[in-house]
Order: sequence, then C-alpha cells, then structure tokens
Amino acid sequence: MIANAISLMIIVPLIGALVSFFAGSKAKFVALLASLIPLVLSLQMYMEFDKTSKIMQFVESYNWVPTLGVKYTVGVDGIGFPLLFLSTIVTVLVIIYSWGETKKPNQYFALLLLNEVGVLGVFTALDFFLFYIFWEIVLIPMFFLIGSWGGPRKDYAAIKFFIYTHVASLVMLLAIFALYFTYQLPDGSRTFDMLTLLQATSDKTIFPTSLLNIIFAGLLLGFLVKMPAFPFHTWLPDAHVEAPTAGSVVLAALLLKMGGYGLFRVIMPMLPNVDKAFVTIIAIIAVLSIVYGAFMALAQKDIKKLVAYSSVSHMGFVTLGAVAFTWMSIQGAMFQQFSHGIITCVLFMSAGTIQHVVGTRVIADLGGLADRMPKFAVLMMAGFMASLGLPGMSGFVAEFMVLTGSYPTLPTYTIIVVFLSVATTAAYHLWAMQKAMFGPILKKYMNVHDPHSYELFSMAMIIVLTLIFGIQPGLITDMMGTAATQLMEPVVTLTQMGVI
Amino acid sequence: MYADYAYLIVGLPVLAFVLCLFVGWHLPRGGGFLTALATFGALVISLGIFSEIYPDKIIHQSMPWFANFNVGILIDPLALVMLLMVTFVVTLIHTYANGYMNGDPGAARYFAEAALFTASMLGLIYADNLLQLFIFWELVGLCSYLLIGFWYRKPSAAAAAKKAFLTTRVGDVLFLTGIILLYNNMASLNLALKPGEYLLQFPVIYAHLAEIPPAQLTLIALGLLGGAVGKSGQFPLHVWLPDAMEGPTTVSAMIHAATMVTAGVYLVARMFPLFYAAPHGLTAVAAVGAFTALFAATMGLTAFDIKRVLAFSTVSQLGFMMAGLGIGAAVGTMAVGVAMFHLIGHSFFKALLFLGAGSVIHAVNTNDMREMGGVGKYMKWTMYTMLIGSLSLAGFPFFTGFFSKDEIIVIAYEYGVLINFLPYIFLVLAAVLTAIYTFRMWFSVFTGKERSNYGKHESPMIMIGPLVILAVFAFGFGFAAQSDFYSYLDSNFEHYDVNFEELSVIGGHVLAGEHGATEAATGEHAPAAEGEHGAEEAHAEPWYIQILPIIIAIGGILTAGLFYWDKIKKFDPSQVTGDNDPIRKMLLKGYYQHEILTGWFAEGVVYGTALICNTIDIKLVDGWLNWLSAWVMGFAQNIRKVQSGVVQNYVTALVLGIVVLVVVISLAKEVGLA
Amino acid sequence: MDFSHYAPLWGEALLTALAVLVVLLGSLMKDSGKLMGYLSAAGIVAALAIVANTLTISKPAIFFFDTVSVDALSQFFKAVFLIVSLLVVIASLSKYTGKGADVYYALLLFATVGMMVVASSVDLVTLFVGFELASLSTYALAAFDKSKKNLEAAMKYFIFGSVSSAFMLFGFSLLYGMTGSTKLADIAAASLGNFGPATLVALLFVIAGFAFKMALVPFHMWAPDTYEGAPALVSAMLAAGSKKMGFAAAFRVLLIGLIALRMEWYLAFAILAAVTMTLGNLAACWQDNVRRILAYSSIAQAGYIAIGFVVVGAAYGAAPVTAFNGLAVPAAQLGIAGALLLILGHALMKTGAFIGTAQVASMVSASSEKDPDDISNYAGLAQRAPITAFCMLIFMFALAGIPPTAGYIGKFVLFSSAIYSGLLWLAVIAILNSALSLVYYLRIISYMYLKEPAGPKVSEPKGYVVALVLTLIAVVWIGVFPQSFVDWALQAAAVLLPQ
Amino acid sequence: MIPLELNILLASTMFTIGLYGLATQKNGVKLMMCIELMLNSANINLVAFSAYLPNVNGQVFALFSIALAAAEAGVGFAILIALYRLYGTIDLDNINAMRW
Repeated sequence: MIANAISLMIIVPLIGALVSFFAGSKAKFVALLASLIPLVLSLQMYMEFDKTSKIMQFVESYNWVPTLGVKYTVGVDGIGFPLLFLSTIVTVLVIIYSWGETKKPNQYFALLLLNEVGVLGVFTALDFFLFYIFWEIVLIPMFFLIGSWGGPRKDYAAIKFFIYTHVASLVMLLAIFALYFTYQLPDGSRTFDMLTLLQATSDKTIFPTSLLNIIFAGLLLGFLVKMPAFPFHTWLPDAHVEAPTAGSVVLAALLLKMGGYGLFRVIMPMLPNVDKAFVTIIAIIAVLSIVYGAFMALAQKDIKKLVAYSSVSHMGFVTLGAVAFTWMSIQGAMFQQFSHGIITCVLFMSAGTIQHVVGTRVIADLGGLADRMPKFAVLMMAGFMASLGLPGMSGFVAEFMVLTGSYPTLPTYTIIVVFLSVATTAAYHLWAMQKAMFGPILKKYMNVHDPHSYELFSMAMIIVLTLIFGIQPGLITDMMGTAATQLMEPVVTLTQMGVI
Repeated sequence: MYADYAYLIVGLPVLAFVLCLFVGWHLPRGGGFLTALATFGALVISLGIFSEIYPDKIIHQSMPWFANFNVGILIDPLALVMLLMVTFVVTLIHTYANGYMNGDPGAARYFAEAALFTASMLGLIYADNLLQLFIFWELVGLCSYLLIGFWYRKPSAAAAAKKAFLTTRVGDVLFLTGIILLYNNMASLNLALKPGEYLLQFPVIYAHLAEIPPAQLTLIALGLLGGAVGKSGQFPLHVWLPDAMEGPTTVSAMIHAATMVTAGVYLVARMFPLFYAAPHGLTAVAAVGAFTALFAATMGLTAFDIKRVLAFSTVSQLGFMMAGLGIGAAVGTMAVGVAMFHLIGHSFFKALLFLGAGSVIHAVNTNDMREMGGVGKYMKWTMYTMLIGSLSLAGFPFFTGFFSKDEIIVIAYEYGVLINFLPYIFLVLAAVLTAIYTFRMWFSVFTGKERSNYGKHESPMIMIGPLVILAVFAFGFGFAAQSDFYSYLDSNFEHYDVNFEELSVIGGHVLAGEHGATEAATGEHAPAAEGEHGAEEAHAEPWYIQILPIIIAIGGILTAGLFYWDKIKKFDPSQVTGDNDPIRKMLLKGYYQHEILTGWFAEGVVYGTALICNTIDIKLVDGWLNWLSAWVMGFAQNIRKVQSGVVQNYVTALVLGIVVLVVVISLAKEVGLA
Repeated sequence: MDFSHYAPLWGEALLTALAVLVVLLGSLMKDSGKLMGYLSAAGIVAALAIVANTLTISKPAIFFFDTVSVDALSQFFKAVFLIVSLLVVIASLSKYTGKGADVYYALLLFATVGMMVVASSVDLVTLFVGFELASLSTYALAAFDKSKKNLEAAMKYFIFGSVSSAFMLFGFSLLYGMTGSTKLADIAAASLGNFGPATLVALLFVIAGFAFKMALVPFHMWAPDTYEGAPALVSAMLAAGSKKMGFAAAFRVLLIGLIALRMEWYLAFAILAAVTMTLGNLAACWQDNVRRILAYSSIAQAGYIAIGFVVVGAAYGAAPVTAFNGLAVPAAQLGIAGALLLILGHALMKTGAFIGTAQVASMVSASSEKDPDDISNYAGLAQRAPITAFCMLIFMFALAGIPPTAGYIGKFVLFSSAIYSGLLWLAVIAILNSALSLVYYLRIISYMYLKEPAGPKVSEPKGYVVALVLTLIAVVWIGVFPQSFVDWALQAAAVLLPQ
Repeated sequence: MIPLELNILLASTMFTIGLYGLATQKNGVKLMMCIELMLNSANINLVAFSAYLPNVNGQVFALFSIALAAAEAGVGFAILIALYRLYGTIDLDNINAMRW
C-alpha cells in the first residue's frame, strides 16, 4: 500500500505543471508522465480499495490552520473514488488527444495538469476549507484554456464562465461559513471537517430547520450551477463552444462532475433534514434539466453546442437520481457521473476533430464525412450511441438505474423524463450523426481524411472503457452501492421514526 | 452437454463480429463465411439443446450482474423454437449474403454488423430476465439502424435508418416505462428471493403476477405492448418498416422480415401471463394486431417497390401474430402456440420472399415492379421458389401459411363468438388482401412482358441454395410440424409457477368462463395439451368458417390474376380508379403517415418545441443575465461620472457625505436603531 | 540615560536618522541615488528586524508620557508599513538612481516613520503629528516626477488631504474640549455617554479625517486621480502604506478612545463600507487606465476592510461563544483580525500590482506617446514580460479573493466574522462585490494573457522583478500557510479589546 | 473671560468660511488660505478649551498644529509654484485632466 497516495496524486501533477511550463516543446512528454503517475496510483488504489467498507479510505489528515479549525484532510469512499479514477483516466487521454498541440504547448499542458490538481483535490478533500480552495483553483486553468486557445468569442465565454461559477461558489462559501459557525465541537472549537459538519446537520437542536434550509439552499446553488442544472446552465454552452477541445473535454468530463460530487458528498446527507419542499424543487430542476436540455440540443446548429446541451440533459439524471434518494437511484446517479464523464469525452473529441479536420462545426454545413473518415466515423458513432443510452455501454446502465430507482419516490417526474427525454435524446444524436457523417460526401470535403492516430487512440480507449463499464458495471457500482447504503442510513432511521 | 455451451449461441456470433470488424477487411468476401459459420455453430448448439431438452425440460442458468440484476439464459419451448428458427434462417441468409454482398466495398462492415445482429437477436431470445431482454432488444435496434443505413452515402438510407431507430425508440420509451413499473411493483412486494432469483427474471415475474395490483398490471402490459408495437411495426409505429427497405435485401430478409421484427411478438408471448392477468391487456394486443393486419395490407396493395410490398406484408402478418396472441383472452395459452406457429412459418416464407426479391433485384437492378415483368423467363429458380413463398403467404391450402395464418383466423372467430367479432372481420379482410397483393407482386414481376431493359441472368448458386432450402420449409413446415408444435408450446408455461386460473380472474376473463372456455384458458387443462388445438374440439366451428380461408386464398389469387396475370387479365388496374381518386391517393401516400408523423409531429411539434426552448434560453434564461450585466455596467458608467476631476466638487462631496452621515445617525438615534 | 529602555522604538529612530543622513549625503555626493537606495533598503531591513523582535509582544510597552505604545497591533502595522516601504525602495532602485533620488528616498523614509508613529500613537497629538509627517512626505512624493499628471495628482491630494486634516484636527479639538485630555485612554474613561450634537460632529469629523486616508466613499475622491497621476511607486506607497495608516489610526481612536460611541460609528461604517465597496467596484469596471482600475479596486478593498469596524460595532463586548483551536475568540476580535489580515494582504498585493504598472510604464514610456498606464499596453504582456505578467496575474487573482492567496485568507476571515456576528447582509453585499470585481481583474488578465502582444519582448528591470517576486512569494505564502498569520492578527486584534 | 460658546462660535464660523471657500474658489492661493482658516479654527478651539478646562494639553496641541500647518503651507505652495511653472496658471478649473 502506497503511503500518502492521494497527496502524491495531487502533488505530482502540480510539479508536472511547473516542469512542463518550463519544458517548452517537451512539455507533452512531461505532462504525459505526470498524468500517468496518478493513473497508476489510482489503479493501485482500485486494487486496494475495500468496496464493502463504509468508512473513508486512504485518509490523510494534517493540521493546517488549527486556529480556524482547518485541516488538510483527504480520503476517498465509494462516492469519491470513481471520480478520482475518472479524473486520472480522462487527464491522460486528453493529454494524448492533444499531442499535436502547437500553440504554446508548455502552458497548455501545464494548465491541463493544474486542472487535474484541482479536480483531484475536490474529489478527495474532506475539509470544507480545502474543498473550497480546490474548487476555486479549477476555475483558473479552465479560464485560460478557454481564453487562450478558444474560439472567436473566447473572452466573453471565459469571463462568463469564471464569474458565473465564481458567484455560485461564493454563495456556497457563505453557506459553508454558516455551517462552520453554527456547529461547535464538544470542546467548543470550530471545525471545517466535512463529515463532522454534515453529520451534525441532522441535529435539530444545533441546526433548526429554518437555518438549515438557508444553508442547504446556498450549497445547493453552488453545486447546481456547476453541474449545471436548468436554469443555471447558460454559461456552459458558451464555454464549450469557445473552449478548445481538451478544455471542453475536461470541462464536461471533470468539472461538471464536481457539482454532482457536491450533491452526493454534501447535499444528500442534509436532504433528509431540510424542508420537504426542496425535494420537489430539486426534482423539478432535474426534470427540467433533462427534458429542456434534450430539446435544446435538438435545436442547436453547432455540433459542439449540441453536445454541450446533451451534458445538461445527462447531468440532470444525476440530480434526479440523487434527489430520488433510493438505493438504486443513488447508485445510478453516481454511475451516471462516471459514465457521462467518459462518454462526453468522446463526444467533445468528435466535435473537436470535426472542427479541425473540416473547419466548421455547423451541422448543416457537414455531410458524408464517414466516407473519408471511416475510423473516426465508427468511433464517433460509438460515442453517440453510448450517449443516447445504448445498452451494453455505460450510459444505459446509469440511466436505467436512475429511472428505475427514482420511480418509487418520484413516479411522476420519472415518467415525464422517460416520455420526454429518451426518444428526444436519440433524436438529436441521430440527427447530428446523419447530417454530419452520412449521405454523399460534399465536394469541398473530398480531401479530408481520418485524424491523427493519437486522437483516434484516445477516442477508442474511451469507447473501450464505455464498453467495459457498460458490460460489467459492477466494477464500479459495487463501491457505489456501499456508498449509497451509507447515504441511505439516515433515511432509514427517519423512516423508522415516522418522519418521512 | 450442449446446455453447457448455451452461452456460445451468443458467443460465436460475437466472436465473428469482432473478427469481421478488425480483420474482415483482409478476408475474402469481407469474412462473410465467418459470420455464416458462427451462426451455423449456434444452430448446431441449438439443435443439440433441442435434442437434450425436448420435450419436457428447460434450461435456466443465471449469474449476478450489478445491483439487483443478473444475466442469465432461459431456454424453454418458446425460446427454443425461436432459437432454432433464427439460427436456421439466419444461417441461410448469411450464406446467401456471401453471394449477395460479394464485391461491395463495405462487405466486412456488413458481416460484422450482421454478426452483431445475430448475437443480439439470439441473446434477446434466451434472456432470462426482462432487463437483459431489453438490452438485446436495443442492440438489435442498433443493428437494424446500422444495417438499414448500410449504404450511408444514400441520403434516403441514412434518413430511413434514423427513422427506424427513432420510431422504435418511441416504443422503447413505453417498454422502458413498463420495465420500470414492473420492477418497482415487484420490488414493493418485498419478496424473499432465493439465491439466484432476481426481480426481473421471468420465472419470478410469472410467479408473483397475481400479487401486483391489476391497474398496475394493465399499465405494465400497455408499456410492454408499446415496445412490441414499435419493434414489430404495429400501428401506429409501423412507419419505419417500409422505409427500412433501404438496407440491403438480405437485411430486409433477416431483420425486417424473419427475425427482429418478430421480437415484439416474442415479447408479448414471453410475457403472456402478464398480458393475460392485466385487465384489457390482451384486448389491446388483439385490437392493435387486427387493425394493423388490415391497415398494412391495404397499403401493400398499392406499393410499387417490390420490397415495400413485402414490408407492408410483413407488417400485416405481424398484425396477424399479435392478433393471435390477443385472442388469448378467449382461448388462453393456446394463443401463444398459434401465434408462434405463424411467426415461425412466416419467417420461412417471408425470408424466402425477400431473398427471392433480392435475387430479382440483384439481377434487375431496380426495386420498381413497374420496370420488371417477365423476369420468370430468366430466373426460373427464383420464380418457383418465390411462387412457393407467395402461396404460403397467401394461405394456399397445405402450404405453411395455410396452417398458421388460417389457424389465427379460426380462433379469431372463437374470440368473436365469445367477445367481439371485430378482430375476426379485420383479419378475414386482411387475409383476402394478402392473397391479392402477394400475387399482384408475383404476377407483375415474373409474368408478362419485360417492361424495361434489365440484366437477364439467374443468381449464383450460393444465393439459390438458401432459396431452395427455405422453399422447402415454406412449403412443408406447417404440415409437418403443426401438431407437435402446438403441444410443445402449449406446455411452455407449465414449467413455471403460473396460476392461470387466478390470473384469469384478475384479468377479468369472466366472459370466457361463462361460455365454458375456462378450461381453455387455464394452461393445464387446455385440450391443446392432447395434441390438437383445443378450441376446435371444444367448439367445433361451423364448416363455412373452416372453409373460408381456403376460399379467401384462392379467390384472392384469382382476383390478382384478373388484374395482373397476362394470361387471364380482365381489368387494367389503372382503369379501376382515376388517378385523382382520394382513396387511391391516400393509399399511395400511405395514409399520409409521413406527412403526419414526420412533417407534423417530428418537424412541427418536437422540433418546434425545441426551437421555442431555444428562444426561451436565449431571451430569458440567458437574457436576464445579460440584461443584469448590461444594467450593472450602465449603472457603473453613470457612477464613474461622479468623479468630475474638479477639486472643489470633491470637497463638496466630502461635506455632503458628512451631512448624510449626520442625518442618518441622528434619525437612527431618533427611532432607536443605534 | 539608559536608551535600552527605548529599544522597541529604535526602528523609528534609526529611520529618522537615516532619512536625515540620506539628504545630507545626497547633497554632498554626486549621483549617489543608487547608494542612497541601498542605504535606505538596509535601514528598513534593520528597522524590520527591530520590529520583528517585538512582533508578538504580549504586554504593551508605553513611552513618552503615555503617548506611544508598542504592542502587538502597532508592531503588526509597522511590519506592514516597513514591508511595503522596503518593496517600494527595492523597486525604486531601478528607477530613481540619478540626481535628486536622495530626496526621494528620504521622503519615503520620512513617510514610513510617520506611519510607524501613527501605528504606535495612543495620544491624539502624537497621532496628528505622525499623520501629518506621513501626509506631507507623500504630498511631496506625489509630485516627485513633476510631470503634469504628477502635479495635478499632488495638488488634488494635497488639497483634499489638508481639508481632511482640518476636519480631523477640528474633531480632535472638540474631543479634547469634551474630555479634557488628548490621551485615548482618558478619552475612553471620560463619559461620552450623554450624546449630543457636539459629540456627533466630533465623531464624524474624526471619521472623515481617517476615511480620507482610507479612501472610503465619499472621502475617496482624491484617490483615483492621485493613484493614477502620481509616480507609480508612490501610488504603491499611498495605496498600500498610507491607506493602511488611516486604518491604524482609526482602530486606535475609535476602538479605544471612542468605544462609547460605537453604536454611532458602527452605523456610519456600515453605510460607508457597503457604499464604498459597491461604488469602488462599479467605477472600476469602465476604466481604461490600469492604475485607475487599481485605485478603484483599492477603494473597494477599503470597503471590505471597513467591515472590520462594523463587526466590532455589532459584536463588541459580546461574550465569546466560540473557541478556535481551544482559544476563546469573540466575534469582534475575529473581525479585527480579518481586517488586519486583509490589510496585510492588500498591502502586499497592491504594492505588487503598482510595481507591476511601474514596470509596464517603464517599458512603454520611451517608445510611445500614449498614456503609459493604458490597458492596451498590457496586451500580450505574458509574452513581452512574462515574470511581470505572471506576478500581476497572481495579484489580480489574489485581489479578487481566489484561493489560495493572501487576499483569499483575509476575505475569508473577515467575511466569516461578519457572518459570525450576524451581519449576513453585509457579508452578502461584500461577496457579491467580490464577484463583481472579477469583471475588471479578469479584464486586465485577459489583456495580459489572451491578447496579442502590443510590442516585442522586453527585458525586465531587476529592481522591479525582485520586488515583484518577493511580493508574489509573500502573497502565496500567506495563502498556503496562513496559520501563523492568523494567530498573529488575532493577537494584534486583542490589543484593541478589553482583556 | 470671553464665554466658551463665543470661542466655539468663532471657530465654527471660521471653519465654515474656510470650507465654503474651498468648495467655491478656483484660485490655488485662495484655497491655501481657506485651508489655513480651517486649521486655525481648530487651533482656536484647542486654546480656548485649554483655557477653560484648565489644562495645558490643548495649547501644546495647538503649538504642534501651528508648526505642522506651516510645513503644510510650505509643501502646498511648492506644489502650486510647480503647477504654475508647468501650466502657467493656478486656476484649478484648468487642472483637471484626470477624471471619470
């Protein structure tokens, strides 16, 4: 067992970022190495991970600002580990995909690594102070990725992304303060320890419902904006459209997951204790995100925007599964996080590849690309199929579990989702595929050809992962099941008490 | 022994899929022989299993998968006959395809996708739980999509593929709803499951149907029916099937005639106890089936594309099967046997017809029957094998279709006596039309004069061979198998813990009981078990009902001949109605379904909603944000004007500031705030 | 006479003597600017060492007839002033080397001494003297380069500053009249309880005097013009040093002398803080001159820091209901500590940012006719002057309160103390403002990093680079290892509260 | 002795006059005079209070303040002279290049 595995995973990319910043054109090798180490570590952790344990694993804890009750505490459980794993995989693949980046490669790869630092930190931090710091750090690399390597409206998109999500984080920070100042340890001290604070929220004498409602709303807003959920999603399409491919990939695959992670880590332990109206509100938001996102995707003319809205729709499943709060739905939602994380990579890589091979992403201007790019077409089709929920690939398992699991507690919402989104989702995916890839090849595209092998490799690896986790979801749902059981426990108690 | 290798029934085609996908490009004919061999292997295993478990055993294997779900293999009579039929027909079609696809640059892709399809279809058949069935159900849908769009450079093919996927997806929405409802209803029973038992396993479902509230059962049944309607091309989700003919003909034969489209029927048969228990469940099945049978047949009359005629025919025949199952409300599990018999028989003769059509198209290079004519002169094998198929389809005595389809009509009469005559009337009319359009096709293709200059040669033996084999089955299967088949399938649900009597009460089949049909409705006592289908013995229908199908078949063929066979031609079809006749126009336009579904619903309602959402998003959801930022920035612009640069103004501001503070604090003192 | 008794004040003495020496030597030796710079830097380092010796002095040492107090608070502020001053001197080494530079360094030293005196004052007279010493030196510094802008800036600064001094002095005179003493402790002891118009006038005049230095709206009007017009390094001194002197004075006078009137100044500061941060941030959004942006940002930051007063006003005397690390800390103490941390952080960040602008101005002033501080000069700075750009980048993020930086820690403690003391509304306004401020910080960043360069790569003068990098390290260090700073600030804050 | 109220009245009047002048006058020298008025008004206060309390602190304070006011005037006039050299005027309405 590797000591301090998590800290190592956070530090190695940080050092890697510094080194590759000064490595000039060699940056990509540094970056690959610096991202492979966390991947290896996370694989090792997977081997050692006790899937049946309900407590945090690989915990490290050091005093940091003892005066304020701030500790450097990191650890993973069934909620965090899959996302940690996802982050390490996606970063490696994104770096491989970007192998041919020639514009300021040193900064580019450094930012990708810095992003990994932030994301890994968010998924492992067990102290709100630490959590918030990593949460905010992530903004910086993404801001530059969009701003430096982005499209024509990159400034607008980058600033909108930064300010929009930052405002939400600040609201979240206020809520964290409220938690912090309301709860005292037995010796009168304050703590930012997440698990302690969250456990304390169930104590009505410390957190009266009226107070908890406000705290809850603040935290929820922070996470929903990050997810993003309707109606807080409008920063996402802009950011995606302007971001470079790698930026879009990490944005959709990892950054959005931070919001979902927050739901599981922070929101759900509080959910049983807050006003019941929140369940309705969140459920409505979830349903709207799913359905509205799907319809929005249908209306898009830019294939990347379409994919961006599909993210809104798919992340809605996470919200739905979380708020439905059944053993199955929680697992489904967690798995949807993981699954969307990998699937969306291939979607954005497809959009990016189309952009740089053909020079446009406007769906109406494309046509018949499969003729000249057969390998790419296969991979893109596989990705789209995974995204529309084709069985055998991970997306289906996730969505099926969410829907099946959500029905007992939220029957109406679930049925609305099934009726309005399943076919719509298929519609926009297929429509885009058909328009872009099929039909006769347009004359102006006679000379296009399959993209570089490293791009195809990244996409293919993701398809393989999608298949692996689609065919054997138990690889990762087992630990999610344990986490779900853990999350359910307060509910069980409350049910026994007749509160719910 | 063979049962231990049951997994290979799916495994072999999967292997073929992988091989064709990655190395097919380097193999002769795209590696098609691999696909055919793999399927043949599956056939051999299926036969082996058949020999092991026939007549009274089943195979059930299961292992845990994730969460509360498992993967498993369930081979009971229902699954076994499907397995045998699919492996057999598909082996033939793959063999045929080796000839048909020869020279196509995408052959490897074709065979990879075909192998994947085979695997999925077989997986669907012997899935032991509903989730697994759904997964393979979707995968066959995917393969259907891929294969319809095989010639993706053709915009119409790409569009048809999309349409097929989306239309069946609409059905799948309902199917998924059904599964969700079923799972949660099962879960809420808090069953004490034994190890190896899972909530969505068919045996478990069968055993606990009676405990689920009837209203829920109806919802579940309607959901599952929705899935079946989509997949089996029943009204109103049949619209994709004629378009699906854009794919290679072998695909049409394999997927859109013999195997995949029957999955819907198979699903209803598989869940028959549930439909039986659900109040109005079978009524809905019967209604959908009977209506589709007639509705599609009318369209089959007017189509000019030979494959579309066959496609409408398929839709119509699937309607017959559905109706046959629906009639179970009157005759009990016997309906499963009757419907499945038609399913199997149909797959032989319809595969034959499609392959024959493919053979013709292969030579003639067009789908349009108006440009054929007299093809029989050059393609004797094709002509005669297709004749056998056509006769079988039309229900000519002693051909397979006669035994299977007419059995449905007969028990529909039974149903009519007991419950409602509408299905019977619909089916009889559909049968008449079937004979007419089948022979309209056959006559206009093979007889008469050449209406255009087409290639005049017979297809290669690799294509003819399967035709001949299929022709043998299209002719003889019905006669040879009928009695054993019924008894074997009627025993299907005896392997499970199903109490049809109880379910009958839940399902409200009291009517049947009053008329003394309770016996027929309960599995064990069904006279069908004695070797002959029971309703006939219990209720001997009047002789004219028995004879009617024969009259229908022969009459229909003759009618077609009067219009299209040059030897006895009496009428010119184009003279019967004017070109502007609204009914003719409506039939030609396929009841304006394209206009309604694609034009109005998909492009109007769905895409319109999407556009409205888009406007809302831009103007409102993002708009308020932009408005806010514009407002703040405008405000900021005004604020900074305060800084005038004149030092005297600064001093004034200072004084004003102090004054304001004085006033505020004094006021606050007054009201006791500070 | 035993001078060792005065050891804690040797720093001030040293700097005063050094300032005189610098002027003398400067007039004797030709072209000694650089030497004077080094000398000043050495002196400041020495003074810093002396201050560091008594950094966390637990019992206040009182000198000169109870007018000067050396305690944790005074040493905190002195350390801030000395650090700022040191950074400015280091940066100046690249600019002020020639004739007349000796005066520049002497003035800087005098200003520093003035600020240090204010930090230690517990008597109105000493405080006024220190205040004026710092003001007079900076008036002269603001005009130092004698360009049109310099003079306009100095003139506005001077007039506004003098008026404020007059207000302050008038307020002091009234306080004296009412209490009979100029010592803060005596003023506090005298009953100011029977509140009347005179008390109010005295209070507001005193606040006006301090608020001028702090640049709180509407006493801020001079600041944008002066920060823009004065030499960039002087602006750094003004924004980072002189402004903090206002806070040092206000803390002493209001929290010790006028604590009886806390409900009044609580209200005044609540309004001032809210208005200041909002107006500062809004006005900064539309500026094209980077130093003017920084000026408005500085005003906004003053608004945040002023929350500290509001927290004290709201929570003064409330029993500690919480403990941090086992130590009972009242909300008021946390509020002051937050303000102090933000003062420290802001001093560093603002010094760094203004040094950065000086560096950019030095790049363009030779070649271009246009305003050297115009934001268009920052286009592509990341490629033209990577170190400067990177440091500026971090300062911008730090000013915006993005973790892990000094700016974040300061805001974190301060805003959390506001919530702790029940001032949720103020915390919300502050946080919204903090988000709004991103508009202009990101604008500068996007010019530096996302735009095409406005010129070729340039060499970055060493003095600036050293100062920038030192500041950068400090800003990040405080952000990553805030523990000792938080403790220090809490200790300093305790001085102002009854034990 | 003159009543304290009259002293304070005088001081306040002087302060107000100075302030009024500052807000209205444009000439640099006049502004300097106004500032002096304001500072001296405070000195009057200090001395008056000192006499009435009786307490010498105020007079000490006034002495310091006078010295500082003188220094301030020195710096102020230096700036004005420099301004005059550069602009040719000390009319402050002409010296407002920096605004908004």
